[in-house]
Amino acid sequence: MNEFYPLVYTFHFYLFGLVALAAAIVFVTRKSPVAAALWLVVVMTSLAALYVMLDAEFVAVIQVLVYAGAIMVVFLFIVMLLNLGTLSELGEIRGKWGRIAAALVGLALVAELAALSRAAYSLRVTVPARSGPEAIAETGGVIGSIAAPMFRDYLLAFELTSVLLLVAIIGSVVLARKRSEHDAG
Amino acid sequence: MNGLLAAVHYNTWILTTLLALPLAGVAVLALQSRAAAGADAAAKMEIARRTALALFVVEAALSVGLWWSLDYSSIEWQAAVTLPWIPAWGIHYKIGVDGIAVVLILLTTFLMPLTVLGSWTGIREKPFAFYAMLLLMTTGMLGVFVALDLALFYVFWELMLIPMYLIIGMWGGSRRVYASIKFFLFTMLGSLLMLVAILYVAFKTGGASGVPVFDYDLLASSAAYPAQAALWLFGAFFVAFAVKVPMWPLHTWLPDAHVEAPTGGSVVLASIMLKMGTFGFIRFALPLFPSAASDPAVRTVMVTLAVIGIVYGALVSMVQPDFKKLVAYSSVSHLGFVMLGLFAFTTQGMQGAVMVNLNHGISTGALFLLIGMLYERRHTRLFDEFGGIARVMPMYAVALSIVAFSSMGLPGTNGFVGEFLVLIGAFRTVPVATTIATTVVIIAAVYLLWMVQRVIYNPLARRENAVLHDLNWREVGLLVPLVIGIFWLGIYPAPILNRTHAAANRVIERVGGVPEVNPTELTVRQ
Amino acid sequence: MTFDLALPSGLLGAVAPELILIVGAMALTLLAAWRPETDAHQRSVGKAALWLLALTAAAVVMYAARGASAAAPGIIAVDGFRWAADLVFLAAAAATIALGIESNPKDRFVTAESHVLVLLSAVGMMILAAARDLMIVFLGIETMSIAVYVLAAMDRRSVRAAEGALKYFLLGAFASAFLLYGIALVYGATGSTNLAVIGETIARFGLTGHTMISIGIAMLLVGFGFKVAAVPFHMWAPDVYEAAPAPITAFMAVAVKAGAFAALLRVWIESLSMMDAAWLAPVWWVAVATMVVGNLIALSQRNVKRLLAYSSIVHAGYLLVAVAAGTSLGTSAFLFYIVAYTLANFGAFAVVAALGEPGTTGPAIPDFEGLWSTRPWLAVGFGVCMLALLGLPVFGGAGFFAKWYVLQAAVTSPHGLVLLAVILVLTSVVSAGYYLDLVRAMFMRPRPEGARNPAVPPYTRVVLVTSVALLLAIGLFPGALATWARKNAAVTPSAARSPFAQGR
Amino acid sequence: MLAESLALSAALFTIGVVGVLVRRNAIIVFMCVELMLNAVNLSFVALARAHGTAGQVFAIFVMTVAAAEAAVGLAIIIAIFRHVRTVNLKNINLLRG
Amino acid sequence: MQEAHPLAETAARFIWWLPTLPLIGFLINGALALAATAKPGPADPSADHGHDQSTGPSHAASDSHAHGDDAHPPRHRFARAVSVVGPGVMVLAFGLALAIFAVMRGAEMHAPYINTLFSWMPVGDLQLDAALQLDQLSMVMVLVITGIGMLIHLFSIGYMQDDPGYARFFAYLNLFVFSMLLLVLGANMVVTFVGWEGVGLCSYLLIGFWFTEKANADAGKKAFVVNRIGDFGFMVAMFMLFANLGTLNYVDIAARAGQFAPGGALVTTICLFMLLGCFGKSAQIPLYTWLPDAMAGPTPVSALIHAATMVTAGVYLVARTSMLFSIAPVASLTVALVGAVTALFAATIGLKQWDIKKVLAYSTVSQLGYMFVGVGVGAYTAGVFHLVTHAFFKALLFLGSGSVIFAMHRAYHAIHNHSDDAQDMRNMGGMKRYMPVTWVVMWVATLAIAGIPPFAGFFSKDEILGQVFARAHGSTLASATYLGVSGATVLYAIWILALAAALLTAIYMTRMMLYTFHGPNRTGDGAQSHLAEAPWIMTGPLVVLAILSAFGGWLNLPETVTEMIPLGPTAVLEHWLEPVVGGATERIAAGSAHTAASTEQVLLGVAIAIAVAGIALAWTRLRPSSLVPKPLAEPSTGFQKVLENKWYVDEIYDVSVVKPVYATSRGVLWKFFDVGVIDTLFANGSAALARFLGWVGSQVQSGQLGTYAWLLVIGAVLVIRAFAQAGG
Repeated sequence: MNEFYPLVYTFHFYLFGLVALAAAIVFVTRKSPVAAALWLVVVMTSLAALYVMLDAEFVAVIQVLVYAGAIMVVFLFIVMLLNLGTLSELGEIRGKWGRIAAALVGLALVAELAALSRAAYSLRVTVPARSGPEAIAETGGVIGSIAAPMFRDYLLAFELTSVLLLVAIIGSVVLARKRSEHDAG
Repeated sequence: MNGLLAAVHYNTWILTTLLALPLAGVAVLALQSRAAAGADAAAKMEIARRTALALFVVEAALSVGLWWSLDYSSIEWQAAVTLPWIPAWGIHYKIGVDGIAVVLILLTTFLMPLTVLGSWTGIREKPFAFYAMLLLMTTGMLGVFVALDLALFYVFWELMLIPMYLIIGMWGGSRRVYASIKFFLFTMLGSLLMLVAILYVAFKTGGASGVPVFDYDLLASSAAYPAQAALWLFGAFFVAFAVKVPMWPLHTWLPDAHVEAPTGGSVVLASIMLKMGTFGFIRFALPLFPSAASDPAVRTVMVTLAVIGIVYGALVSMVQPDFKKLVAYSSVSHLGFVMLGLFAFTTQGMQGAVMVNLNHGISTGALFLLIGMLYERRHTRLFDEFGGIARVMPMYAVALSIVAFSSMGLPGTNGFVGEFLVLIGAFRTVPVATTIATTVVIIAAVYLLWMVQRVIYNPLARRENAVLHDLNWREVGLLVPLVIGIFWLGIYPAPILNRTHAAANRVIERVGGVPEVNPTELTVRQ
Repeated sequence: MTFDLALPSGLLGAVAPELILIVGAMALTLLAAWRPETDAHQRSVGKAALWLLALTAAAVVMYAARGASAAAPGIIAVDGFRWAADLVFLAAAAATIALGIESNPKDRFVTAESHVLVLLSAVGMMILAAARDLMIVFLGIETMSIAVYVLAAMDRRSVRAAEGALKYFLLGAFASAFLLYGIALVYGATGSTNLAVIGETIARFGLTGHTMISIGIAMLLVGFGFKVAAVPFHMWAPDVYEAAPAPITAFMAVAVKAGAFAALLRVWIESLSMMDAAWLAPVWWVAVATMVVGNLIALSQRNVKRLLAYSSIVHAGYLLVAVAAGTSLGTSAFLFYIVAYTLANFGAFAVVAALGEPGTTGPAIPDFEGLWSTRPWLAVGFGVCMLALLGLPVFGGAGFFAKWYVLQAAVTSPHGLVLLAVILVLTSVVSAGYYLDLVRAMFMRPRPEGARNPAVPPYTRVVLVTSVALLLAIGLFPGALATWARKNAAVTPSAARSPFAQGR
Repeated sequence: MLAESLALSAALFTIGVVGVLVRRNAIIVFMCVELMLNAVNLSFVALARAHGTAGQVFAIFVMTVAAAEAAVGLAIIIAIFRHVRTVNLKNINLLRG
Repeated sequence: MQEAHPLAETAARFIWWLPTLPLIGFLINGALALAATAKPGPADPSADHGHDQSTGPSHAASDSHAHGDDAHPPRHRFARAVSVVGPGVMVLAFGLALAIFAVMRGAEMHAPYINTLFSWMPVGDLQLDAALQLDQLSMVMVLVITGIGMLIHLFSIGYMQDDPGYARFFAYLNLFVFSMLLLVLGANMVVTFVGWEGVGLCSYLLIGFWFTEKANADAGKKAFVVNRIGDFGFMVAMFMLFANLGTLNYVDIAARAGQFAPGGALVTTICLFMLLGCFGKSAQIPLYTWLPDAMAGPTPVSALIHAATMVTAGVYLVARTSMLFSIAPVASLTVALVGAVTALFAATIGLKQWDIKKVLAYSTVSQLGYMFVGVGVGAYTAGVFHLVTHAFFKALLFLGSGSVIFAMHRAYHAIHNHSDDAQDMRNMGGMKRYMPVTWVVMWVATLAIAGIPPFAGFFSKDEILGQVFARAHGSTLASATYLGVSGATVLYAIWILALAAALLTAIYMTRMMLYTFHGPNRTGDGAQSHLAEAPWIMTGPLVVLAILSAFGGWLNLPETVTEMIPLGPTAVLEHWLEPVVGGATERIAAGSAHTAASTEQVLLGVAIAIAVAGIALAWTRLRPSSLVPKPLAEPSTGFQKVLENKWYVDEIYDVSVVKPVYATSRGVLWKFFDVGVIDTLFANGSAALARFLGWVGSQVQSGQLGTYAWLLVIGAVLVIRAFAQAGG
């Protein structure tokens, strides 16, 4: 799969990749939940950019709209609601040794996962690369190319997500609801 | 007799009936306990013990026919029944007996009514449950003796565990909880390893067909595993049976279990349950893995452990301050004789082992009953508390003396026949070990006579002993059959020996032992 | 009955039982929200939920009886294993609801929605049992889990419940991420998430040594390990089980585990197990660690729910042995085992629910002391369940043959798992230490002064009696269940492509 | 760019894991999990170029799941906050042993 | 049997009645004994036993010192019946024995008559029958047992008349006779062994007859246990025989003994193991210590069991298995040597004993040593001959002493003296005035045992000494090498030891007679007046035994004597026993030159001289008048003290064997290994370890979500590592 990529493409790819990486590191080291949440939004947005570059425009849009938008807003909303900016809540990061240990475990994990990128070159799958504008056009445009698998191959999964959301709705309603007098005692 | 039995097709239903009757009895007791819910404790006890006694007497009466109805010279299974049980797994309800099994079955059915009588007044709490446990255990024990399917065997084998555990734990002495769990864990550890071995054997033998073979006959006739595997398998069976026997050094659950168990529990435990272990060797461990069993190293280990058990049990028994503990350790010694006899691989040794099994069942059962009688009167079992009670309990003294001498192996009593046969048989193949084991005739005399002396002889120093009642008619009645058994087996054991001969020889041939030696061919070894 | 899964109608037909349950659950949601939270309302919703489960079960049975099958392998399986597992989930859900109807007021939450959530969670499980696609597996697991996260937090008055739910949720999400990553990597390596395709691709291209597939499977294992509470991914289980109301704990211990195992079995056996003997080692070690650690820690537990939590960890270890066997015999062993395990656990939790007092995290061992003298049948029932979990024949009923079956699977495995079988039995000796502790408390100790002897309410009683009766019956005549398990072990191993001989 | 994407994905995933390990604020821990899901999504999308758009569909499903989890998870966090007035996991350890 | 045995259709076919008669007696008397004392308890034994409080303790107390101390206890309820049954069966048995004897005398029999009763242990090639064997040797034993047994039973009627255990006593005595007859009549070693152990049992029961005294119970136990040490040897010998010959029947052993290499290690080992049994039963060094203690039993028991019959079983067994011993010279020499050493050793102890029965006990040990010397050197007839004469005079001595003790008891009892010892010679003295009959018969027995002609002991003892001397001059024994020493040397040493023992025997017996019957009476003033001769039922048997002791020598008059004085037929017993032991004797004596008549006469003279010297020495040196009653006696010192304490052998055994075994069993095996290692360390230890590990595990379960996540991640890293490796 040694495709040729224009330099500008490569540059931007690396740029957004580095931004995402840096933002992620900043995200986990922020004491304030609000700051952390905002940095996470940066990560997500960068990823959205990468999605575009990976020919997944629709996913990128959803990423910005749903993820960086809706979900993270809810997070921020909760952080604000609970007023978690207090000092006691801020001193929650583990101590030096905890961080060092975590870094070590992280390194171990990365070392293991690093093999993945090498492995990518050796993928012996012969599925033709169905990317690029032509392919997209063939399969019905940006949306259409997604619609096919989603509503044909993965129809069941799609329907299942509705059940999942139903569960989530019932669950969050039940949990967030004010206590009734029956269980108030 | 034979004609009558044949006329009612006795052989076709007897074994199953023997297994089922106690279970039916459990149901009866459950119903009765419901019905008697409001009654006072004494009435409950009365109902429960009468029902149990009646059931066991019927059981015993039914089983007696086995004495005549079977062909003991045949090497075919007698009274055999085969029905599918779990066909999906190749498991059958296959039962049948040979001479050795019949002897142990009769021992069981003969002792159980006596056990009930021995518990007659001792069990006041929750009598229904107690007798139900005894009944359940009976099914388990008989099941082990008749099972010819390894899966079925295993089920029966474990079936005994819980009733005994509860009997010790619910009706036992002060350290009953510790003793019961110890009993359970020791036994379970052994049997679970055996379970793995059984499965392995079944599937290895089933082989390409894919259906596991649990059928005893097929396994015992085909079994050919790699030598290494056979050793491991034998080892797994060994642990299961050795714990039950118990062989040194896996014996330490026994003293605790005996001391804490109520009289009935001790009797069943010593007289019948320990026999499961030795029977397991005879029926399963040896014939299934003859190559491992006859491996010189294995045999050396077995014989060594047996002899250590014999001597060790006797020596430790000698210094026990507690009546029951003494008898418990003496069991270790006695069962060591059985193991020695088994691994002698001679006819005399094997049949002697069966005899010792039987004798130990009778003698030790009687001893525990006697201990129970004393305990009911004095609520202690420490020798220091007794002395001189032959003065006030002459009948007790007579019974205790007879039983003690039987346990010691005095000629004329059953104990001698078994011990003698084991030793004379074992001497042919393992002379040094046998000679060491023979020294136990001395130690046995020491501990048993000391026991007798401290209980019934010596000055009648304690006031509370001076007012003891002698045995009542119930107690006399339950001891008389045992005493008769002691002398019968001591003086005229030939009927038993003739009945176990073919079965014993089959095992010996399987392990390549010395079934018969023609004296004229013997050359004197210098 | 053959469904063409490529057609929407065929797909619809193939998931009809799930649909019944989903639609019913939606209706019940409305019903639940219809009226204020009263105990009577909760009861009626609960009863309706039971009927719904019965209906679903009827559908499942019908499908099973008609021998429903798929025209071609698709995104979901239409086979006996699915129906068999479904019945277990439905029974577990029914038992949970039955216990919950009576336990909710005592645990001071009377939310009718809890029943609905149980139903929806059951839907997730049914999907899991059917899934032949990793994406479906993921969605099924999430459906099941999210419902259970909520159920764990259901007792809103209890700080413990909230804490338990939080731990469960955070760790659950964390583990899900691993699972998902695993799916991504497997997808990356094979180009598909369909189990059959994965298996074929691995075989065709000899991917067994490929880093991406290896790490992907490892991640999958981590994710499943978490859901089934295998060591070292088990840490959430005791805390959550202790905190949740008894019926919910039972549901988690039984149904959630069963669901995760059903999926794991499919994934493992349909596409992975026979590929590379080296893949066995991690499973082997996880199974051993689970059996050993679970049993040891259980020894020091006093709270019975917590004890049963560790017990459930242990049983996950035993089931992992069946998984490790990697044969269809392992699958049928799983089916048999899960039935026995379900019965024993629900029997036990019925008693725990009956004995539990409001405001506590459930009864402790001393609360069982002398139970035999005041509630003999309760004690006997609980005792049977303990012995079943211990795996003793006759008295433990089906529990024995369950273990027997797993051992069979291990012993016959082409991987040669005899040592694992030996470890299994050795650790189960340790388990006698705590199971018998309860038996001993009930039967060998006097009832303490002032101990409560609560009456056992009718639904709880039904659950207990049914469980115990079935346990004992199966214990004596396991043939039918064995045949059933055998017949429905239709998860076909990818053994045709395997370098190993096909095991049974 | 597949290899780079996968590497980035792995790195982000690891950062998420490390975050879960070092943070004790329940919400931040949860956000770390979200980061991990995002990392996986990147893998899906990247792999989709090799294997077809199904990977993109998976990414969308994952987002749905993330949303559902967020709803329920935040509700649970609120629930615990009601009881102990904190979301610091260090202080939430009634259940142990 | 190819043709009918000459005894087949004669009275001998009733031989099984011989043991059966006493067995019936045992059953009847036993039943009576139990019936007299037993009182069944209430149906519920744990019921309150307070209601019996009044009778209980007093009943127990009254029996606490049973043998006739209390104010005329009523006679046994069934005394009359017991008095008929107990001795009655003995009379019948003796009659039957005589009848069979008469038949045998007329029959020409070369092979023993075997009477098979039933198949006992048919196990493969081991076909053991319950079978009796009648031959000349067993006939002799049967006559001794039933004859002397009968006399002693009769004596006991008087001696035990006041004892509350009267019926029990006769039951045991009958049982003993039964066992003893089984022992001598057994056709195979196992049946013999039944009797062998049976007599041990009865010995145990009778020694501990008054069991409420701990000392008595201890003595009984000791007897049994020491005997069991011997039994161990017997059993091993049986096993070896069976393993090598494939049979245990005496007839077959005799037939197959030729398979053994003469003098080989195997047959020697077998014989040595068998010897261990004989030494135990017959109280030889090192297993003799039980016999003196056994005097705790009633005196008739001492007479019957511990003098006349049971203790001679060892001698009998050696004679019975002479076909083996005769081809094992080393074993035979061991027999003789141990016998000789024992004879001397026991005699030294006998010198300083004060208890009249203890003197006799050591005397018995010493005389048994003589018998072993006899059978050891292959003079089986001589051994058996001494066995028979010893049975006469030692039974007489014991019964006589019993008569004295009976009188002493009655006297003490009459004045309610419970403290003084009725058996201590220092409390006696001058008894001849009160008990003339006893005095006379006792002197007869004393002269007999000392070896004064023409009393029985002289002939038998001289026979043995002569044979030892003869063997030293050429026999398989003399030519064998014993532990590096030539057999002849050993035989000479034996001869000298035996002579020394004979001297000491004369001394201590005379001492006993002097202190008991002569000199002043030391019983005490009050009691003195109550001393009286025993009733006729007791003195009658004494007189009969005295006659036998006096003329028993006629059974086997030596040629040397008959050549000089024609007293009667020569060597009757030797001819009688010839079919049984003749072959063995010849085998041992092979190559011996006939001792010259003159040498034999010199030897005779030496024996007589020694006996006379001993008596004279004691008579002149001992001063009965200087004795003081036991309570006033000063403790002895020096060597005397060593002798009085029996060379401290009991103490040495106690310290070197008994205590270490007990200490090891308790301290090492039980407390350390059983309780410590297996239970605490392994069983409970592993349980505790499991619990501890569980506790540690539960501590890791800290409740901190961080910890959980950590473990999860570490687990994940490990699993990934494992898979990656698998893949890599």
